[in-house]
Amino acid sequence: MTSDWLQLLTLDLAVAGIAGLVLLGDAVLPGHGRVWGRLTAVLLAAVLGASFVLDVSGSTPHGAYVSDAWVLFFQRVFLCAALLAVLGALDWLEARAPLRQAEYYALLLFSVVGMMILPGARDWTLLVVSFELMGVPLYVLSAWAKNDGPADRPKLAAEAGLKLFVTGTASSALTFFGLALILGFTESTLISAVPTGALPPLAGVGLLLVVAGFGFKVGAVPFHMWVADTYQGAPTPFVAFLSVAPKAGGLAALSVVLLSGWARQSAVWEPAVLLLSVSSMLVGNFFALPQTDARRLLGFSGIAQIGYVLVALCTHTEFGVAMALFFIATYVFTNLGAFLVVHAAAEQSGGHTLVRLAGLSRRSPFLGAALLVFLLSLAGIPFVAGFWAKLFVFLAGYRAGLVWPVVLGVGLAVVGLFYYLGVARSTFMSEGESSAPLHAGVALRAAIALCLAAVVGIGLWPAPLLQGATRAARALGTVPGASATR
Amino acid sequence: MSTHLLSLVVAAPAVAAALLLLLPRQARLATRWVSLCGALTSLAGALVVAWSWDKAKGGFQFLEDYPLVPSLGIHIKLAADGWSVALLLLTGLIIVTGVLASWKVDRRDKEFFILLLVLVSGVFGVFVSQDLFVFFLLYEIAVLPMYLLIGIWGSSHEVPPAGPFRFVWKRFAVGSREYAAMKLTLMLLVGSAAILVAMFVLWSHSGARTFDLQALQAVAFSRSTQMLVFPLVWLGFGTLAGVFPFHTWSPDGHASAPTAVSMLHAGVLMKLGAFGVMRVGMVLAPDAAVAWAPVVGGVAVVNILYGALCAASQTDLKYVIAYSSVSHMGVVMLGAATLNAAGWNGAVYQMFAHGIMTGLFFALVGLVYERAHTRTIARMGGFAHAMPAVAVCFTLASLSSLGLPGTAGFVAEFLVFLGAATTRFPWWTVPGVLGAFVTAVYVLRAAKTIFWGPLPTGEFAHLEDARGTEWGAPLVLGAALVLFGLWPRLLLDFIDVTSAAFLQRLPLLADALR
Amino acid sequence: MNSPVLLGEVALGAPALAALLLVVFPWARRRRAPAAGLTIASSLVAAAAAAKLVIDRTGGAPDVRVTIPWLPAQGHTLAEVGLQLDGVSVVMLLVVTVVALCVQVFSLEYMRDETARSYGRYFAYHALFLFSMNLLVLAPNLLQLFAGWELVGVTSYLLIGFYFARPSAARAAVKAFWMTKLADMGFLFALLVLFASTGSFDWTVAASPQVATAVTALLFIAVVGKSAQFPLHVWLPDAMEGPTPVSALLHAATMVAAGVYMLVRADPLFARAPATRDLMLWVGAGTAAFAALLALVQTDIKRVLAYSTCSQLGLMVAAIGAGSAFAGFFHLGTHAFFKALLFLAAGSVIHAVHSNELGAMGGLRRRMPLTSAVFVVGALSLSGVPGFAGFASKDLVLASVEGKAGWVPWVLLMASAFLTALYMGRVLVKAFLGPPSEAAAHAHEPGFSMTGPLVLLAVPAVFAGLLGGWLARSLGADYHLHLGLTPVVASAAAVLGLGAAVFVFGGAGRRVPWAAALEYFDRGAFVDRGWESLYRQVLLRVSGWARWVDRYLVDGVINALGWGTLEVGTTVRPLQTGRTRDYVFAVMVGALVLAWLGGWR
Amino acid sequence: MRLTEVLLLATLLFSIGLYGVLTRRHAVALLLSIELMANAANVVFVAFATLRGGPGEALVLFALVVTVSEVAVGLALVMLLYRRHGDTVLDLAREARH
Repeated sequence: MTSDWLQLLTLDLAVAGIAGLVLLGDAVLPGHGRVWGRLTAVLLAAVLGASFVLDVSGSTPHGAYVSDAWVLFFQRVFLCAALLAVLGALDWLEARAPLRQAEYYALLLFSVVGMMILPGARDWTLLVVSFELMGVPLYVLSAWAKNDGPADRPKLAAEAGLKLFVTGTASSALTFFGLALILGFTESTLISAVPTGALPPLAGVGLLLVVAGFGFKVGAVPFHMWVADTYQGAPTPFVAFLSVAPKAGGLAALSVVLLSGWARQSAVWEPAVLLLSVSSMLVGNFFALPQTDARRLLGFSGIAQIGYVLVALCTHTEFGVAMALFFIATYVFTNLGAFLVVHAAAEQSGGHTLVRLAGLSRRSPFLGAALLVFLLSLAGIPFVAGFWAKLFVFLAGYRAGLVWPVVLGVGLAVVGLFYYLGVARSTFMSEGESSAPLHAGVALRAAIALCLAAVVGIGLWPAPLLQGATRAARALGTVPGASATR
Repeated sequence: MSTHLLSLVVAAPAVAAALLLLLPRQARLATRWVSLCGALTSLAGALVVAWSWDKAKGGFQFLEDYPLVPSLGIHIKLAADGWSVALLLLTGLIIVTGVLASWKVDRRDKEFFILLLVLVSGVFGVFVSQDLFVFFLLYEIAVLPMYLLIGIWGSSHEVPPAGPFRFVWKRFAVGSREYAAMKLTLMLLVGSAAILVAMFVLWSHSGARTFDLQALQAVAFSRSTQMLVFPLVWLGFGTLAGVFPFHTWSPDGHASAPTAVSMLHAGVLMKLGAFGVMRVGMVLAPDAAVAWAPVVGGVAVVNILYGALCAASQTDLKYVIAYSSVSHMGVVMLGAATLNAAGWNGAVYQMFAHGIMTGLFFALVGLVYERAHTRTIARMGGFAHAMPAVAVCFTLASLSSLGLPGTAGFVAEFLVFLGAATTRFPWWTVPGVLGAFVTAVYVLRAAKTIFWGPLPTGEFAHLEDARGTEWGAPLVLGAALVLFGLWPRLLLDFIDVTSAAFLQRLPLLADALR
Repeated sequence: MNSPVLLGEVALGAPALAALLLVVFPWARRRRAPAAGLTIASSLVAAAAAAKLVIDRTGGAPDVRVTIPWLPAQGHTLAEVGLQLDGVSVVMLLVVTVVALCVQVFSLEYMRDETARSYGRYFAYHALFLFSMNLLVLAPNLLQLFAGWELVGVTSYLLIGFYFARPSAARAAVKAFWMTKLADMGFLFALLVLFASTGSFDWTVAASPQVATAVTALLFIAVVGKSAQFPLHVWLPDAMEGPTPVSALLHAATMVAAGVYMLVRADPLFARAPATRDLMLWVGAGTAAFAALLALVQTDIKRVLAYSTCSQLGLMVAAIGAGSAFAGFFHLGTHAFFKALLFLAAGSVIHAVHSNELGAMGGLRRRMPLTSAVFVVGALSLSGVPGFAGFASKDLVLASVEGKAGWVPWVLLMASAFLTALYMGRVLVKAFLGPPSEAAAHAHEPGFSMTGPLVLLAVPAVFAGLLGGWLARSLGADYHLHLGLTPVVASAAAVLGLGAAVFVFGGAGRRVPWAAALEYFDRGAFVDRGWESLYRQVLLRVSGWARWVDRYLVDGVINALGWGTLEVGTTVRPLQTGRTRDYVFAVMVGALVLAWLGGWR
Repeated sequence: MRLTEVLLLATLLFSIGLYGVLTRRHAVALLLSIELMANAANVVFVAFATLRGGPGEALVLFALVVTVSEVAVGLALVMLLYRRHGDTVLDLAREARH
């Protein structure tokens, strides 16, 4: 089934169009910075809406790009993340960098375009290029706060950008190197063109180097070192986006590569991914424990979360993938929301440390409650989305026979609770320096409220999202691996 | 009969909590009344359940079934068995009186009531959930609000560093409310983690991939599966039931918690743990339950005696009561370990009796603390002059605590001991009964020191008796203690039907332990 | 619903209702008339029902036993509660209700100085007590008997602690409860053993000798506590901290006799356990003599009577140990009347002179002739002077131990009979004869509500002995008057004792020659000291250890786990160096590991 | 046989680049080293394509474009580093750590 590629790429092109419009519009009509943000938000919402209406399914003639439930699932997740990130950044950008607003949105959107192509890419070329398209704008945005904030912030901004950039380019070099090795043993550049039979060692090396490159993007240990530092230096509304969307993108890339075709070679990659998973869980949780800066804490916690979701990927079963999708979708809302709350609080308390968050629930019950919900979701507490997410990935892992990683994960989830509750302790139990009421802008509050609604909604009624995730996983299709029912 | 009766019971407090969210912060009286109405609705529902539950029919009644995650076989399936009836009543009584006892919470009262009601919805849910998964889900809901409830509204006290582990004082403010809240939450969630793993094992070995408790009950799990599941469930739920040595969250937690929270936590939540061990562990893994019974029972008697001994030398009144809970929950676990009808009836009855009794205790301690501003027993004295009603109710609770005939505590303890005496391990009763004696020593000494003695002067000269809503807990719970002590069949008839049903399926149990 | 059951229910229900009403309606409890009225009316009703039951019984009414299931298990009945109306229980019921009624009426005036609140509370306790005692008396099985047993223990605790503002009263109340509760563990174990081996709580159950021995030995432990036998007797003298009418009712006539009553009830079980009976014989006889000896040196009139109660209970226990339950029960009945009489009379005296001390009394016979007269009647009865009720029953007791265990118990009991007469003579001499003391000079006879019960009780204190034959018939026991060694020696002991008392204590400040030694023993209270150190040195110390272990070891391990986890976090933290090159290094190490996994493994 | 040698060459290039990344103090040198690493991959692409007829040839172009864009951003970041710290020594940027 082939179709017109323009139709397949409708949504991607629409987002690219918005980016172009914003960039061009700002050039033509400078000085109307805030308009572009609102326009972006509205148009993104429209695209998101369109994703539910338009039929964009199909594939290109040679199968380099497909569009199906799998792709749509991710595209909606990315669109949601982008929309929320834009809403969350509106007031901040307006206040801090009124002249560079359009730039910000455009860069963000370019990255989103990369992400949106990623899950549908079935050709190595398309995959790596869209992967890089997703990545490069992030380097720039990380250093966005170059002129902004208190004295140490500009320094931190440069540092955030550089750390992300240096580790990122080193990783992409690895990806290319690995890809080069893979393509030496395949017939075509299609990802599904997998050498049959025993994999030549060099191809195996290549595959895992590619995994390493993607692992960087999701922040898996040991490719995670940039995470906390970049989160600390980059502007928080952007970190909200950075901490979720590229991770989802990386996960999409990993899934596409490892499962559509290479599932047959799971014996090669499964131990490696499992290793990444376990080390991420361990490192993420233990490094998060002593953190005193909310952004670093959430950074390490995100690493741990990636560790959990990789367990589900290791199962390379349709069930496991569905659970991973469910996980990453809830994670997007949860972590984005958490960072936006931290941002809202920090904007007025002058810092992101836990001490500065003290008394938040008194100063703004809404923000306090929202943060609590997000933390509980991250910790995996019932009736918020994260509970189901964690449960499902563990269930998938357990069902696939990955008993010890699951037990470890369950145990480490308790360690996680220690620091999540630590944040709750400062926001709810400690008295802060100031008790003045805290006001966040309408857009920011709306973004937080949307996240909150999603997290609570999924928590109360997980079935629809689960259904969607299952459909998406089925669409991706996995080669029924030998170890699916181990 | 309405088929939505159980959902009403479970949801009423949560709905009240949602309504509270909409109320303005200043509407203090409305906050309380909405909370009370939510609690009363549940209690009324529980009474209707008890009234119309057909003892002759037995089994699971008032069945409701809503799919939650159908693809994984997760349903919200609610039904009441005989045990549920007793425990629903308990929860209803405790939450109503708990709300009344919290009438004077003045700091962030709206949040307080919201959390309290959410918590209690979870408790109600656990007792009627017939789906293991939802059981666990609601169990977590019942456990977690405790963190904030203790952390925000709790109280702190000093614990001097000592012992081989004194280095931990560098990191933890041992004794502070934050510490207590964190320890409680973490220990209980470690337990939850064990339960979760056990659940996975059951789910994946059930063949049907279902969480339905009745369906799981019908599955004959292999012995090795059972031997894996049971200890996980025992320790997981047992942590909440205060099983030694995982009980240490309980004294600090209960001592730090505000009154209503202590009432609920010691009164109802610890029962969730024991209920879980019996309902999930013993019913689903009977062979393992038999194999592990010596350990479960042995640890239970350690609980009874050790808890009582620890209580006997506490100087802080709340700690006395808190350790007494550790001791009394040992009675529940001992009853569970007997695996016979007398023991199981006793265990469930003890859940009820101890819930009422300790609820009453904590309500009174809160009342005294509010007036005297101290919980140090030695500093008090002669309070009966000024607060006779409190003294009477405290004495009543003490008597139930030491197992006096005519109070609910006796029926429960006696049944448990009877059950234990007819097992292969009759010696279990020795530490059990000794524990009851030590209880008599410390509760009566506390009652004597606090309430008896010359008319107090100085700072305690102007104490006063219970007033207004404060009467709620003493009257209701005190009356319940006596009523259910004199005529235990009010509840035992329900409990026995279910115990018998569970035991009848497992004739091997009686033989094995006899 | 047949009539005896209804009467039994009335006897049980009337005080229960009174207690319930007084609890539920504070209004009634806080006023004198309603509180006292309700309680006394309920006692009256109960006493009337009891009297009707006894009369019916004399008319040949059969034993009645009704039970209802109380504890279910797997659809069956585990335990029952109900009523047992047979000879022993109805007679005991009558004794209890009549004495209770007398004591309550007496209290109307005796307690008048209390505040209205305390007054009401006092009567509410009394109603509760009567209910509990009747529950015990009418119990159809050991379980219900145990329930009543514990409940009377609680009312005893409440009533001893009635003057709770007095630290000594508070201490005495708690001590009494602890000591009896310690012994009651025996009862509980007995129930458990009995049930575990026979599946029943009935005293008629056919238990094997081993089981019967175990059960009865355990039951006897409880009796030792409740009936204040050596070495658990120490709580009884202290219990005199309670109001005197309470001492009369609970700690002389009825509650402490519950132990003996239980022995009578459970006699079928004891019959299968000769070893336990031997033990009872020795303990009873020993206590009888030992307590009588200590009674000699007491200066507090109530403590004299308290030790006397110990001693008399020892007599009963010894009789039952000797195999004559009837003798024990008979003495229980007569003792209830004359000891209640003695206590109430002592109360009348205390009321008049505002002191318990014998030294403050003296020469009261002129100021309080009626009280003196009834006290003398009681004393003579207690001493076992022929013609009084005490003689008849004591004689039976002494006869029952005749020849048992090489006559030693007999000698001990006879000695105690002599000592009884001696210490009662001492009280008579010190309190009622001789010149009036300062306090006694202003004493005067109390009002009718106090003297009435005294007179009422004096009647059975004299004549109850005549009922022996009737009682034996109605209980189906063997009873015949006999003339032999025992009655002669006993009469002689009584008369000699009284005479010796006049001789020994006739002058002011006279004491028995070995008084110093006894006083030392009493003050040193070796037994008491032993229990106290068991409490302080063992229980509290172990408890202190447990507390420390829990806080610093058990909890310490858990804290240390948390600490360790945090420590891991802190320790690894510097690995995040902040240097970009280290980050790249990590990436490359990771890539190498993966490459190794991928190809070169 | 020539394939092995070319692959060794590529690995050598990559390693040299890596060595540079890990040892060079200055950010500009670091960028150069990264270029080396990326080009090692290109050598492999070409080697496989020409010696074994693999499909990777076209990818070289894409890789080049991507690397160039990356380096462009990287240079901007180095500028930023220089502006904020007055030097291009990468280790100056280690405020965020632990």
